[in-house]
Amino acid sequence: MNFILELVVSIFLLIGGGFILVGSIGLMRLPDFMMRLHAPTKATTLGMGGLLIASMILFTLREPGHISVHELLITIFLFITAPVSAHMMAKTALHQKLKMISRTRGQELIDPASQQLAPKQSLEQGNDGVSVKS
Amino acid sequence: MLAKPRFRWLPMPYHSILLFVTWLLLNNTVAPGHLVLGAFLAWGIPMLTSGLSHPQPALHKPIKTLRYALMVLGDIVTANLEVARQVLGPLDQLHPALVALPLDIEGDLPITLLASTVSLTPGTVSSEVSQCRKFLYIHALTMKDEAELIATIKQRYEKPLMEIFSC
Amino acid sequence: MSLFWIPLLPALGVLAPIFSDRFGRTSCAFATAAAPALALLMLLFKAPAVFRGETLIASVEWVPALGMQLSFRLDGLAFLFALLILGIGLLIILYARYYLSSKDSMGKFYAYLMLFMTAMLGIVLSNNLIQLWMFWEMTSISSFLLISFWHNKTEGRKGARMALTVTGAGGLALLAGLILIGKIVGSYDLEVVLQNGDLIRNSSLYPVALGLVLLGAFTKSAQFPFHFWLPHAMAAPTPVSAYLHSATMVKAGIFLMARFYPALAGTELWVIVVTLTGLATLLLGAYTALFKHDLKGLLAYSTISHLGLITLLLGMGTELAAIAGIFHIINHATFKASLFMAAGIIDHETGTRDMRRLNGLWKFMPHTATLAMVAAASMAGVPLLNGFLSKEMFFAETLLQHTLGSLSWMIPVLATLAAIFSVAYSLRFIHDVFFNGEPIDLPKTPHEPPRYMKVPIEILVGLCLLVGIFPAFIVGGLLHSASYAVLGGEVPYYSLSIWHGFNLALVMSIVAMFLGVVIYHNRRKLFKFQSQFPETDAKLVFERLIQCMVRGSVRIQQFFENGSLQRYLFLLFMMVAVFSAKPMLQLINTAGDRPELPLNGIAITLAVILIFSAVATVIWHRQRYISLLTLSVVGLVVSVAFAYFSAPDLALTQLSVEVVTVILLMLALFFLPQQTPKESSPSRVARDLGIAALIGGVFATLNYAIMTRSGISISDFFIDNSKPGGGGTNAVNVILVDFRGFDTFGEILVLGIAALGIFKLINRMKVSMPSGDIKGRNWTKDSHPMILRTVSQSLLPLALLVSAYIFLRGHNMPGGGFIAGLITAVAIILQYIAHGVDWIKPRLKINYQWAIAIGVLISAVTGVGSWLFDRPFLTSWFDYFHLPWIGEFELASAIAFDLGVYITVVAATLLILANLGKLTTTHRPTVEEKR
Amino acid sequence: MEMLFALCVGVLTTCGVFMILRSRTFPVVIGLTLLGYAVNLFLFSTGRLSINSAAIIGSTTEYADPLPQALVLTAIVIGFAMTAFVVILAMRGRGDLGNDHVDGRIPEHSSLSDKERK
Amino acid sequence: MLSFTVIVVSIMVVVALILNLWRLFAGPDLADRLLALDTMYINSIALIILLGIWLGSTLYFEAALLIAMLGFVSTAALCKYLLRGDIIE
Amino acid sequence: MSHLVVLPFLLPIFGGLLLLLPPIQNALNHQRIFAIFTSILLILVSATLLHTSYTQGTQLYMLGGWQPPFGIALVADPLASLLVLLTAILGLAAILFACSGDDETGMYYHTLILLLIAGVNGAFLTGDLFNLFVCFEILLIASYALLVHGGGKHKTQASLHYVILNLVGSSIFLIALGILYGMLGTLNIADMARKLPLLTEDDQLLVKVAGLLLLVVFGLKSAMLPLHFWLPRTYASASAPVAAMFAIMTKVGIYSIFRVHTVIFGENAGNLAFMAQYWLWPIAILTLFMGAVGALASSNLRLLTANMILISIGTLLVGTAIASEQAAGASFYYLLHTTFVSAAMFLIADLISRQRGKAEDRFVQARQMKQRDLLAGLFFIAAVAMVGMPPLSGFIGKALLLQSADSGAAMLWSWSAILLAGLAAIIALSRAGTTLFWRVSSINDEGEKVPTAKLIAIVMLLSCSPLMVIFAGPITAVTTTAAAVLHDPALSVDALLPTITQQLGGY
Ligand code: NA
Ligand code: NA
Repeated sequence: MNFILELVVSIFLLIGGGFILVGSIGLMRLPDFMMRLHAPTKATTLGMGGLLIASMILFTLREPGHISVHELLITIFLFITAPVSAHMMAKTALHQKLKMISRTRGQELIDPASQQLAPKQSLEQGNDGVSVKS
Repeated sequence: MLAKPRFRWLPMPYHSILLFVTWLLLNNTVAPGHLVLGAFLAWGIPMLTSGLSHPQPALHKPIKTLRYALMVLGDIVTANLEVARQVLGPLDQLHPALVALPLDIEGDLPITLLASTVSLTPGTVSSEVSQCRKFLYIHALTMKDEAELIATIKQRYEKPLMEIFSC
Repeated sequence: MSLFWIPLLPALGVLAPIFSDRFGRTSCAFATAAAPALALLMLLFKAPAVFRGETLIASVEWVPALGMQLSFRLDGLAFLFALLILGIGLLIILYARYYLSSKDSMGKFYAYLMLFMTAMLGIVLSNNLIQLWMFWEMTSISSFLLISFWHNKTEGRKGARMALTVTGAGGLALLAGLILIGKIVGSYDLEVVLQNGDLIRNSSLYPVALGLVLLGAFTKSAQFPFHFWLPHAMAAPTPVSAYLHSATMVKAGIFLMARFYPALAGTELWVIVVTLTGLATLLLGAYTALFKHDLKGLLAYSTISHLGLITLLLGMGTELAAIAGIFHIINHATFKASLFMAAGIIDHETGTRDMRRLNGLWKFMPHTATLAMVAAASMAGVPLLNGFLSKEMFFAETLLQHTLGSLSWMIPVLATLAAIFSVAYSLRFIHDVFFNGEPIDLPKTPHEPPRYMKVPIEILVGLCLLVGIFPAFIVGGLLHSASYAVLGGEVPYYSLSIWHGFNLALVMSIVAMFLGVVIYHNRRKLFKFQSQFPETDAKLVFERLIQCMVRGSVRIQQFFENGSLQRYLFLLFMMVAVFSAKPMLQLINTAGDRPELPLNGIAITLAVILIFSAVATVIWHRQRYISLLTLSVVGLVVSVAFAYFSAPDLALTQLSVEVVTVILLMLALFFLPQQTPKESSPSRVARDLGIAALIGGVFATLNYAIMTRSGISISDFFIDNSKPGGGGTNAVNVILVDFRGFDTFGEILVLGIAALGIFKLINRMKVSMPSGDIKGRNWTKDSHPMILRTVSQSLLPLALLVSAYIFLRGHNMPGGGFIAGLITAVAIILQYIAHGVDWIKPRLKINYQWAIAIGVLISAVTGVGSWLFDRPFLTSWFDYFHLPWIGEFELASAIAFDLGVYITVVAATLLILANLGKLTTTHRPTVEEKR
Repeated sequence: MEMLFALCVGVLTTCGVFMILRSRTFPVVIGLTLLGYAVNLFLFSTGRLSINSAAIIGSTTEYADPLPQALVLTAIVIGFAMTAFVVILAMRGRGDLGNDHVDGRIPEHSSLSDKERK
Repeated sequence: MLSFTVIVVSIMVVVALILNLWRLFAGPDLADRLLALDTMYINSIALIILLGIWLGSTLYFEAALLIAMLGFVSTAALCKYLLRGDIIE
Repeated sequence: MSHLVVLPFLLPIFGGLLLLLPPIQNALNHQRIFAIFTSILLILVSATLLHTSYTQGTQLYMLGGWQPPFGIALVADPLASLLVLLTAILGLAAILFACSGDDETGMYYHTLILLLIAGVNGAFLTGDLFNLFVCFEILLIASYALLVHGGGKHKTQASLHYVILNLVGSSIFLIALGILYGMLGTLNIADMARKLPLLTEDDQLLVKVAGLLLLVVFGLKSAMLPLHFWLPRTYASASAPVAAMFAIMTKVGIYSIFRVHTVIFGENAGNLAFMAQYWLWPIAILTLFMGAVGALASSNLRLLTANMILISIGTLLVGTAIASEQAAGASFYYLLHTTFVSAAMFLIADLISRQRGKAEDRFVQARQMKQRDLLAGLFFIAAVAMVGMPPLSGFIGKALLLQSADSGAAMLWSWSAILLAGLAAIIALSRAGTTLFWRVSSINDEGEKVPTAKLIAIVMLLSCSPLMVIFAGPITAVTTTAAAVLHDPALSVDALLPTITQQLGGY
């Protein structure tokens, strides 16, 4: 029982730690800001989820009769805020017209996006897309 | 469509429930004392803050909401495995793109939820909402086909959200 | 006790002229004269006792800590001086009644005069050294007022300031001297001091004490080289000169020497210093007087000369010389006062005091001329006048002394020389003014002054004659009792008669007369000889000296206080470095005996992050936004460190404060330049790094030394009593709200005041805003991004719930009112960030100012509540209750206290941030238009 | 561990003092904040370092000294109030004096002028 | 086993922190530094949770929760500054 | 149980806070009346406290009911009570003076003054070193806010220096506190005094660092050299009633030096006994010198007054340097005197400025003041008192202090420095007075007449000087007792730590 508990907790911990590390590696490795943004936003957030689940399991099962679910709150909180933070930073990057690597497609959208306008030339394409869908 | 305070003394019922649950989560307990205290706070805090909130479309399908949440959770896990592979793998195989996603969904909360979902799931980060609220600009870490991406998002996330908020 | 009334009456008399001024000049004069007249009468009633050799003393306790009694003493010397002060003072009052013009404020003049009279009486009647000094300095102050009475004249202002500076300086020296004497003797009581002359003279401090006392005396009595202020004090109205420079102010110095004669005189030091000073002054005054064209200037130098003469006499150290000195005090007072008054009449009637223009006045004012000539003759030492008698005694004493050893013969020779000049200038005073041809374009046509203006002169000249002819009868008793007091015992035999036979002294007199006339006759050659020397105006020299001092001061000050904060801070840090490094150099064991915690890689890495971030903050401090980010990392690591080292409360607090601070700094950054220019030179950077590293090194060493030492602490008490005594298991929180709740109360007060102060600062702030960011990009138009808005809104209730949670558990678990307050505040700030001030304002109608007051008041009232139970402020109360179904719960007054903390924190933070935000809202459109 | 802690305090102090000696208000404020961290850590450490001994009665057997923690808490709050004031004062200074030099005027020998001034 | 895992995971987190710090210093843009800081906030939550697991204590939960909340506000404000200059308007 | 001791702290806080709330907050007149009422009440309370502590001995008040050294104790000995009374009187004057207009030029004037008083009183009364820090911060933050009252470039600029310097000072204070707590394990001043001798010689060196750092902190507050630079500009740019109130601020520093360096590092401190003396002597002399230089260099009356404060600080530092009971008593008397007089002088300078047009209080020729005789009279009295000339209070203070120097070196240094600074003061003030009042270019009737409230405030402060002479006996009796209590370990240490069996833990 104790071993299994420890094992489960350890697995979750390792998953969490791994994703956290991946997030930071991405942050370091990826070539432009918009790409770097992906790594921490997703990987780190998930990694945190892993850690928190580990903590939850550990503290709940360690002592009988004691439950520890409050870690859930941090998880929920992170899942609510992380995309918003990412959105704000992406918005900033667009506004500041940060350089994206040259092979990035759709760079012509930077201008309308940073001014919060509709994508002029791609408007027709977009309509096409909708019509295709319907 | 906008939710009006249905009960004067319980201005934000969903919030209240959420707060009540949160209180119990925070305290790791369902002891009677905390039930009372939690109920009190879940009632009192919305009373104080209701003035500070924009009216938002009401949730119409709680069950669907839950199902949506679980689906997103699953996508997050798979998305992350994908991202991990991409981050650790050779970078020159990544083909980032900026995409304008045309929106059918309306309302601040639904759009926000969609944007958040997009940010948390496969290789995309929502970057900007156009002023007319008709387009969501998305940055993709790597994209094969723009139309496919747009279609996936609209199909997988926008549609259920529209159902949830019945708009 | 009636002794008190003698100085007290003139003191009360200060008020008389102020109130009687409006009833006319004569009434004012009479009202003013009443008090001194009464005092004089009372003094005269004491005469028999004094003449019997008694010393009358009256005293009351005043400042025991200073050994200072209010104590008056009347002996012969005091009697003599009091008589002169009051008697001549009354005459001056009468004289001034006619002298002052209707433009002058008579009330003010008389009030100052009375003040001065009080001070003088105080000096001569004091029986306590400190009290004596008190009155001494009062004469400086009141004479300042009198000399500068005509303050619209530059002369008057500068003369008065010079007199004040010189006599004031002397006064300070005197104070030191008197305290020194008091320390030697162990008492400031004059009686005791005078009885312990030998003790003082044998003390090792005697030379210092003597020097300081003499410094006081010499400056006051215008002795060389401090004589220069006196001629410039002549800018005063003539009654003032007549009073101050004949009988009072300048005689105070003489009085001092006479007063301390039994205690200080008789040593070789005394003899040499006093004698030589007197001699120099005597000669210098006499010589210079001859060349003064100003009538009062001549009298001023003559006064200096006569003061030198008296000083010389007191210095010679023989008893008879001292008696001669006292006799000359009387005589000089009478003839000099009358001469000044005569000069005043001449000035008054002719409009000038320049002897080159004043000629042949005999024809215009024969009566005044007669009086002046008699007085001048007395000054010259003409027989049958009082000046002759004391001068004869002076000559006789110069012949008897052996002050200068084998050079003692020089004194009678020089004395005769001085007498020659004294005859010459007296002659000039008579001849040049009243005869010597016709006056040269006088501003007014001279005539005799009003009748009563001459009465004071008549009285004084009468005295000159009477004393000159019947010395023993008129002043015998007075002189004897005064001498008795000065000599502090038996008075040797001396003869007060006109004729002592044909002796060497008489020869000296005759020689002086003769040569005086000769010199005056040949004055033009002498004037010509003198004119080749550049005349140094003491006033100019003095002014230049003062200017020099001021300019030097300005330079010194500007050198040190260049208005540079960096310099001030550097000095502050230098001081810290020196103070803390010096003892550390002596410390033997850096590390103590306490075992250290083992290191681990994670801690090292965190420390590395902290250090790198701190250093990066410094390196990138010119790019302010980046430094803000690195600073945040430092704060984050510090918080983690607090958590790591078992201080969860601190971690929570540090975190929340950190975020609010960063928000605040960002708000500020918007209005400040976003980059710092490079200003420091490399050497400055090196210097600053040096001092910074020194302090850092010392603090680190200190820190290490303390941490590794095992020590004692009162902390166990808090652990033991936290639960039973404070009702909470979180000892930190119990300390905050209970054991040391007073600190916390003060802390929220600080926060509240800071918020009020900041609001005050913001209230009138003019700000300039950048229209674009650091790279010149315009700001986005999307002021409140929709997604942020939507999410923040949902987070608010959640955050409030969390802060309620933190608040409620604080007493037992990490948390508490402060942290809860900051969480609430941050949550609301987020709303401000997301929605903007304009949106929040109508929706959140809280008067933060009131909320701050209420918050602090809640805490205070909770504290005061314990008074109801007869317990001290902030005594806490708690108890456990049981409710069915809910179970046991605790209620504590600390919760109410903490609620006050919570409210204050929320309100203060929001008052600051929300108002800072508002600052731009109104201006913003104009900035946008500019783009 | 103590040595490492002291090293951090020393570095923070050094950085803080150096920044306080700069000529513009913002770096000075940053310096004051850094010095504040150093001081708080210093004050905190006078209760000696210990791990897993938070002063929550009943949570462990050994308790860290709660008193310095309470003192640091007070010091943090006061420091925050003071920092807030000085920050706003710096803004006010820029508004009133036209530059952000701590002396309110840019010394003449400085080759760089306040470019941001409007 | 658990304690060993905790140490390993802690090292992973600390390495992540170092990488973040590198990005914070290297930039190149302000947004990169900001992203690095935001990630450091999250990573320090992880560190504190690990500390709690390591010590078997739940006393550090609030600190983690607070970092999550406050880190978000801080990031939002820092973004707002880059976007608008004025964070409260 | 009597709560008298805590009242001088609480009363102004309640008063100040109620001023922020309706109904008082609504009208300025209500605020004024309430503020005046509060400060009069404060004077009564303080006087009662002084009487109690003088007749019945030191009053100990254990806040929260916790015994010292565990809880915070307020210690109302005669010295603290005397200074509390001084503060109350000064506060009334500052409030009264401002009632005719100065309180309208910015917000919260009366509240801030009252809270400043609370901080000052707290600093005087507390027996706990950390609480002293907190009280310092209260009075400092209130002073920051007051300093900018009225607005204007100069105030902002002076505030920047003042605030930054003091923030650094606060940091140093905390470091010193940390060392003291780390080595002695207590925060109570009396307890520190008791535990210091128990340390080894080596450990005492660390405490010595703390003591010297505290000297820096207190020196910064009291403006001793070379930490005085903030003072002239700060005082000269503050609005008049604020500057007057600030006259007490430097005294808090001096008081703290006396409190800490007499009680903790006093006779019983072994190797550390009076260790600050070594530094205090040169500092005191240099402070006097710079004060004198500053006085001579001053170009306006406010600056001159500020420099006169510097001289008075130097004089008081001489008192601390002599470090004897007698010197302490003398210093306390002088402290009272100089506070009243310099405060009055700041107020007078303001009146003068308002009647001299553009020349304000600068030493240049200008038009004649509308009420020259009145102002000249007030100035004259203040000046005489300030330079320490009889018959006003300065001379007694100075004489007491000179008298207390007991060794030859002490006499030489203290006397020459104090007396020469006095001479410089005479020169400077006589120049100032003659220029301001007598060098008149034109006579016109412009300028406002002195409002009655301002006059009352000044007369109240000025009359303290002659009263201190007339009642010099009883007042010196109090100051002597205050010094005796401070210097008596039985009274200043043992009596404050009642019957505790100390169970001391260790690390
Ligand atoms: Na002539
Ligand atoms: Na704003």
